[in-house]
Amino acid sequence: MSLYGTDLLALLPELIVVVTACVVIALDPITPASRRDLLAWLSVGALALCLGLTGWQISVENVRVSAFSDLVAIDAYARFWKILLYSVTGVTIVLSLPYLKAERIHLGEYYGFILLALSGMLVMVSAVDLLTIYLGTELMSISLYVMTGLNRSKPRSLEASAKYFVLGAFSSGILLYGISLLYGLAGSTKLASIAGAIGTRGTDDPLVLIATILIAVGFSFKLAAVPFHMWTPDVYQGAPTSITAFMAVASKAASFAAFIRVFVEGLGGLKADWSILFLIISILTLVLGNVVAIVQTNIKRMLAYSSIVHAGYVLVGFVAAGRGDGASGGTPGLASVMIYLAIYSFMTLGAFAVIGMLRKGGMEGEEIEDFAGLAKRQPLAAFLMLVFMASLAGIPPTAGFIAKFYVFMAAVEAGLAWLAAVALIFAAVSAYYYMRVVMVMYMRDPNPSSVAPPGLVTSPALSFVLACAVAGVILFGLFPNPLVSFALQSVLTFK
Amino acid sequence: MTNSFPWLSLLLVLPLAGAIAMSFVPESTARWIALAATLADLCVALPLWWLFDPQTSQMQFTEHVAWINAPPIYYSLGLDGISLPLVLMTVGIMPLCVLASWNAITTRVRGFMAMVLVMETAMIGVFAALDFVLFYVFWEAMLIPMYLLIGVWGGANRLYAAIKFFLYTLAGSMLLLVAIFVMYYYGGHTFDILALSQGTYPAQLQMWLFLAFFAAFAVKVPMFPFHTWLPDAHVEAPTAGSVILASILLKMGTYGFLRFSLPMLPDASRFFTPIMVVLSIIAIIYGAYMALAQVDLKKLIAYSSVSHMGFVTLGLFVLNQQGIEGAVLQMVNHGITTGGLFLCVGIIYERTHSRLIADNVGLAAPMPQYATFLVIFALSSLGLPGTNSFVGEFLVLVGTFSWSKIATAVASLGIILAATYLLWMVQRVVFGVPSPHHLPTLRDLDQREFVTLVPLVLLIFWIGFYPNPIVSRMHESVTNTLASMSREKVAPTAHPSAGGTAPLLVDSDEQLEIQGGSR
Amino acid sequence: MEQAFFFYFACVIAATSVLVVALRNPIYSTLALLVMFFHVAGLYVTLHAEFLAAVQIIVYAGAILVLYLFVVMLLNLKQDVRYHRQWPMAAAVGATLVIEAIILTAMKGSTTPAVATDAETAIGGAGNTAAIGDVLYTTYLFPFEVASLILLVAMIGAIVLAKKDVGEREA
Amino acid sequence: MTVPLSYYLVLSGIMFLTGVVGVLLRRNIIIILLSVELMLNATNINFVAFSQYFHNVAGQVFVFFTLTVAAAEVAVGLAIIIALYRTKSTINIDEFQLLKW
Amino acid sequence: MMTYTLIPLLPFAAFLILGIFGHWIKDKAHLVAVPAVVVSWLLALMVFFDVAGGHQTSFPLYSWLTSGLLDIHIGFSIDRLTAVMLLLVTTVSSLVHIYTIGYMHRDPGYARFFSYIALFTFSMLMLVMADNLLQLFVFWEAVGLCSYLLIGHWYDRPAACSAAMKAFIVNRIGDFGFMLGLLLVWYSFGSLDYSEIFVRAHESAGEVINVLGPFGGTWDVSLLTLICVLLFTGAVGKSAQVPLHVWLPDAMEGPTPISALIHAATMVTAGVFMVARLAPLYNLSPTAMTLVAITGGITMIVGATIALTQTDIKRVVAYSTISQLGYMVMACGLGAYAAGMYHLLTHGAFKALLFLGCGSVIIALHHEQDMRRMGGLKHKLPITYWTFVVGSLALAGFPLTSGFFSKDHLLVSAWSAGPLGQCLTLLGLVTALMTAFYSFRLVFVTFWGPSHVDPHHADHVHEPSNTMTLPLIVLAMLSILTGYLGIPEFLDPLFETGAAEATHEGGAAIGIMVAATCMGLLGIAGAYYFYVVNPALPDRLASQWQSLYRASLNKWYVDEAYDRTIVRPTFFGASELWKRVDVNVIDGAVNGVARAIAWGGWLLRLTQSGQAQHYALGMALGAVVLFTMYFFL
Repeated sequence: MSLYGTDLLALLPELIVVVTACVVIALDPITPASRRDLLAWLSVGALALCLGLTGWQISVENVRVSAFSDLVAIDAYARFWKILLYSVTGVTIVLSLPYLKAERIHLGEYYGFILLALSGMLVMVSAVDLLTIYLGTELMSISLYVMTGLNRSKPRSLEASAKYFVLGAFSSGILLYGISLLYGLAGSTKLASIAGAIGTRGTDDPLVLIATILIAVGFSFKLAAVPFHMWTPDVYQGAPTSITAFMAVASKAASFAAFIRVFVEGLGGLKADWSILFLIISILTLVLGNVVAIVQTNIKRMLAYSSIVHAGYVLVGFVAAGRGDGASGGTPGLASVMIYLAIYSFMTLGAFAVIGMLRKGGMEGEEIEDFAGLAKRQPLAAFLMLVFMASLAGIPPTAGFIAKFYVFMAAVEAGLAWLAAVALIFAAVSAYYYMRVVMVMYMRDPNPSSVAPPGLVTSPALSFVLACAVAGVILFGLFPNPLVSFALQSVLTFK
Repeated sequence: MTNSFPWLSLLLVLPLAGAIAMSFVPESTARWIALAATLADLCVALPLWWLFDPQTSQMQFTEHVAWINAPPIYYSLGLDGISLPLVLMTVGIMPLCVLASWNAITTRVRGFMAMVLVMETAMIGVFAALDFVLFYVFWEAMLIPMYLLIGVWGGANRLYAAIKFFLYTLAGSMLLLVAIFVMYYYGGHTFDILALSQGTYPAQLQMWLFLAFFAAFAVKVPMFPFHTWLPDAHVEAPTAGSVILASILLKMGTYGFLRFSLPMLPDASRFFTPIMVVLSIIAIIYGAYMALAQVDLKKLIAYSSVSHMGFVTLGLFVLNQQGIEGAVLQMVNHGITTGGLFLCVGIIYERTHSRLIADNVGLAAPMPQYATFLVIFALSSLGLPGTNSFVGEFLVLVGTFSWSKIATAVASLGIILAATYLLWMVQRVVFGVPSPHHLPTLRDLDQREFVTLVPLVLLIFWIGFYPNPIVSRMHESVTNTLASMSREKVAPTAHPSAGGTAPLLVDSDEQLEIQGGSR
Repeated sequence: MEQAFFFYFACVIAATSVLVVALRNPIYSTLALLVMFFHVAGLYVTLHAEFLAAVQIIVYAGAILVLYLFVVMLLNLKQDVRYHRQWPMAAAVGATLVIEAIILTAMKGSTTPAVATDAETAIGGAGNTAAIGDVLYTTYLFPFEVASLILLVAMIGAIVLAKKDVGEREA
Repeated sequence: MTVPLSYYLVLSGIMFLTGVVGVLLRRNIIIILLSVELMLNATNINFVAFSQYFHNVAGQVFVFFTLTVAAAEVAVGLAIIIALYRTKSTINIDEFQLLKW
Repeated sequence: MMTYTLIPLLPFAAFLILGIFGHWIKDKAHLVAVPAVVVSWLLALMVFFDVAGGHQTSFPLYSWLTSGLLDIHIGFSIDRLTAVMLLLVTTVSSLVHIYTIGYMHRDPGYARFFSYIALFTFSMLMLVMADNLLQLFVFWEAVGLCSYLLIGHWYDRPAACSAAMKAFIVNRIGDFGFMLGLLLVWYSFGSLDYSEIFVRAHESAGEVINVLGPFGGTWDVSLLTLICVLLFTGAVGKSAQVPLHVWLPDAMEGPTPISALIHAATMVTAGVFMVARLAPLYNLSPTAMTLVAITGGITMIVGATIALTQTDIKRVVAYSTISQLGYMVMACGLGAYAAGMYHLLTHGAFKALLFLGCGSVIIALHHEQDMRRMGGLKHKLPITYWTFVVGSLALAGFPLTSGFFSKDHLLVSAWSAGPLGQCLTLLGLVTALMTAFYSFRLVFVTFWGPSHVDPHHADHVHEPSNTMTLPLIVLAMLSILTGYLGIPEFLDPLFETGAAEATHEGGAAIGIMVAATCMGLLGIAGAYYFYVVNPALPDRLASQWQSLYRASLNKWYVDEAYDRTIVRPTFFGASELWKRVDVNVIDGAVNGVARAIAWGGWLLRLTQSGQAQHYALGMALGAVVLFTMYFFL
């Protein structure tokens, strides 16, 4: 075994990402500003390559490959998330390009950071050791802190960065403390060992409980679950829109991936405990997220609350996985979580893309009121937004409905029909604020006093990607079979 | 019976294709495209009337294609004697909606027509779906188009009305979704409506499911305490929107009760019958009484819809053949009659730009044809014998009578009230002297408007004088529904976690006896 | 003897931590932290983690803390006028946590960690530098690389954030 | 070993809580970061103590990585602080309230 | 069969043609309508002789509605009762059609008017030919609709519109009972066909229903009584019996021809017809019969007392109609169906005559209807005058007129129906006195004495065109002739089970005949004294008996009472309930939920203070809560 040759081969896509990141960073100083697009395309190309590689891995032999002394495991579960992450990162880069130019923060490092954050996420989704999970999380977070503050000329961007950083450090401290206790419990940070230790020691140990709660708190912060969500609106609002999209989508997906891995693979023995814990958190999340989202006037902030709410729905699926004692043993719940996040990613990305495209007198149009009359000015953009909003609200035949469908189906199977009912009632509440955007776009006339709005900030590639996103949102709504079977197949990892 | 030709898919696809075509055509041809699409749909649907075999209770024109593998969901369509009239009514009303919007809609015509066409697809889908999830998808797919129809092309207070409509109906149907899932797990892991109708569910569970169904369907109908979205939505919607809303959308609630609540949850249905009947009667009387107080034409008709739909729910929940057939017929009737009334209001609104009764007086002199139509629709609405509504109401009352005489008596009072508010409306709008201020704008119907109204009038009298063809197509299906309601009571161990037995169940009360077989 | 050391280090660590939080002058806080770092290093030594003790002093005290001091000086920060207004709440939360931790421990019995050791990382006797070095480049090669990426991000990030002319580069 | 493991846990618990309270209490971002360092050090003590207890080097390795991460965080954090200070001439975090509600 | 079908179908065809093409036909409308109705009349005549020859038939046309056990056809049943009704309807209708040509000349709604009366004729024919209750009900309502449309013919007159609506709604109230009765019939007998009902009714004669059952009480009522009473409610509405008589006088706002056709001769008699049609049913329920008889009796006297003082020429006749309908209903209630029908037919003739005569006067005076502004017209309108006198004599029961025979027959039959019948007969005699009085009051005030006609028109007053006088003459002849046709004898076989068919037991019969004749003559003499000999007397008496006079003039304040107790509270309650309950409570609750959620949003959003440390505190608090939760698990 010459220096982990097989391990490296298993991690080839990740390596490509990292290498591309380094190349981009290295090339940045010697690339003239006018040619900086090339860096973006280079990154997109690398991502496409990774996507292809991972897809190939899946098609050839979708089995678990443990690498680097069992610190990471490339399995079907990880590959699902990787596919998702590669795609959303690619989309993010495409939608960033015109946006960054318009905001005059088109830096080559930007792509480097995105790729490095992505590599952190990739580590997270395939890590089976708390150490690697922690490091992946930190890699992702630190990149995001920086990217949040990238638009330094705007005080909001920096303020968001500072808040994100302070609270992020705080939460990772909490997470780490929990990890240290788990280590003290099992003598190892490997999830498998922890599961074993919990199996032998029972669940009554105070250390176990404290550790579980601390880890839950640390992850809940990343997932933006109430009451650990409060950074989300501020950061989402302050960060450059493309980064907000990236955070709302990729970081959430990766965090959920790691989160599920930790709680199912590592703390699976504590199902009964943590399912109640997350049950409460999910209800809180749904209630607070929806209710507060109603009164938002800034669309990014509104989408931040929306992302909180969607985390709540995903948690419902997760709780269902924890509660599912039937023959299926929680797999429907986990599969539903994966389906949900995949769909959520594309609809949210789409919504942010439209926001990023919208300018108001050269500035970003962020207030919901800025959308007034969009249907008249930019019918296509308005229609796209309509589709994304409908999907976020979970109205068939969009994919958002399919997402909710599986989550609540899993909840009902797990005997949580009442939870599904509560959650769905709040889904009706959520329709209010999504539909308000539609209302403003379609039913209000543009404010006559405002500056004549310039055209949309877009590019052919972005148009293409958006078209794909809309098509995806509708097609997955109509024909969810591929996604569903992919998720079901991936979740078999936990059987 | 399977039919090789995919009639129903064609019905669904045609309007949708029209809607998609809207994005490629100029604004000016949008109307023609929409008209062509709806008329083509009508042409496709009409043969079904004759192809339909009234001798069987089986679903006809069925299509069954796998849609989602896990859980098994099928693209499953079919019609029986209950859904056939509703589908035909839908495709019949839609061209009229397009025609009614011909001049009324001047902005974003393409969008408008596209929304109308999408609505058509969704509504046909609701009536034709044989898979619960498919049904739900169609059911919900209507929300956004309707929301836009009200919100974009509606009246002054349209934003409020649109969002109210949207949220109200959405909140109700969310609970339905949960119920669908529960049905899935208890009903043998299937979403097939026919299979679920044969399933057995623990009594306690049935109660909960019934309530969840009720939340969705009662809002849509709308039944008594959930009706307040209707006046707002009706008043603010454009004419075509009001017509679609009143004629077709409201029927989906009652259709839901009939297709799902009754056959799937027979015990709960029987248990809740008294409550449902009382609510229906309240709706009949209350809606009519409220209509009496209205000064806005559309609001008046909206409240009258509440009242008329009360008859439909009343007929459904007396659980006998006459009641249910009357209810189905009354659904169709209400679609025709109230659709006509809304079209009339739309026509006058185009002229005077007011829906207030006080602004539209004395139309008989300047607009005799219009007045004639309005009076005919009003008479139909008040259930004059010889018009369609009488037949429906009569059947419902016949059905109700064997359930409770007092209920029938009280419900009949609604007919008196209906005469009062409608004739009072006619007296104010049609009779009297028009205000000279409006006189120049009050020209009589043009050909397009005439063509819009005539089919409805013909239907009114056809059903009024010869209802048997339409009613006889329902017999088998209704009998079948009732038969499935009387199937074996449930084994309490249908599901591991279903501990509840049936203490809440009423014993087979004399009044609840199912008619049709043994009297 | 070990216990005496422990109590000494523990007391100083606890006291200096409180001082870090309590002192209003940032420089004093930083210096208190410095003292704490040294004592933590001492504690490590008693735990036979000499390598870490060294790293603690070199990295934490030598690099990180100096960086802090540098920034404090650079920004010429004055004494904090007051604590955050939410201090009563914060205190209450802290107190609750303490009480809960105590009750939890007392109620559910003391902790006896399982002795389950991974073969790869087991070390005989004391944690010595060689052993750590060995596992770092074999077993923990992957995290090591990830850590390097973290440092890379931090480096570039710090530059991007702190350099002055970011906006102008485009022009 | 004569010092019971639980002593270390208590010590680290105290440190950790002090750090938490510090985060909640102090307005100066730098001090908040120092408090976070307290929390991290508490963690490290845990790790090292457990590592010693298990005779297992994994804990020490973890501490090593924690230190690395802490250094990286500090670098980024201080950069943010400097950038903040440039725009607002203060680093009291409660004075940054552009983003709220 | 074709013949039978054609009788109603011809007017219907006329209606369709006029309804659809009326816009183009306009002034030629009578060319369509009149032939249709006249042919219809001829056919009816054929049928009459056919039936008189002993032919009876009953056949279904088509199956209207089936549902479960419910099976209803549209079908015809032709027997003697039907035959005479057919004859009455087509005859009067034909004459009125002809009369209308002149009366509605130059009216903008000429074609519309014809189409409506054609529709009415059709509906009325279908009603009388019905072989089942539902068909009866359908056309029962249809004639009501025609009445509504025709009363409101002059839709620009608010009074006409209100009257139309009132007529319809009051009728609806009656029909409410009819409908329930009909449902009860179906529920109890399983069929709505007359023949079936009669058979089943005998079988279920003893059944009782606990009316108060649903409310926990006990009040057993015979099933048949309940059915009969409910069905009779419909008749009360349609035949303008107390207390639902209020619509008929107001209906006089419509054009006079339809007052003659609908509100005197045909439609209002539908109630009487219905009771007669269902005689086998009513015969089984003495209680219901008593109720019917008493209702008729009360109506009879109430109508007459009001008619005494009215000043509107048509209203006098209208109240007289109510009163005469009371006679018929009373007769039916006493089991004297043939007598009732007899009076129905004669009344149809002379009352149509009176109305048409009124119409002539009104047309001549340019739509003046107030008697006090008439007078002295007998020379200017000789034909009208003489025909009117004939009609009035018949109404007053003057010997040898048709009214004399029918009223006498009716009273004699009533007398023989037991104690109740005898009481009512006495009442009938009093009414006969008043009838004679007011009918000749009308004659004298209108045609005799000095002229009070508006001087503008006084010179132009002249006899109307031939199309109007011809029907008057024909009807005048009929008013006399119908008395000699032997109608009771013709109808008797139909009601062979009639409890108290007149047996003309010697003395009583002659006594009543004498008494009735005396009453009639006394009334005429009184009217002559009051309005010709001593014209100041009525005013003096009026001021002397002011309260009585006022009450009569104001129709016993029934309208006012309804207005105060029912109409106004209903409308007021509706708007109050709408504002208070629907808008405030129900919608308020809906909006309240929405507002509460939004308010909660505003409140909760305050936690998002923008201060990072508040957020950190939130996290810490969350952790505390989670820890605490674990204590309790």
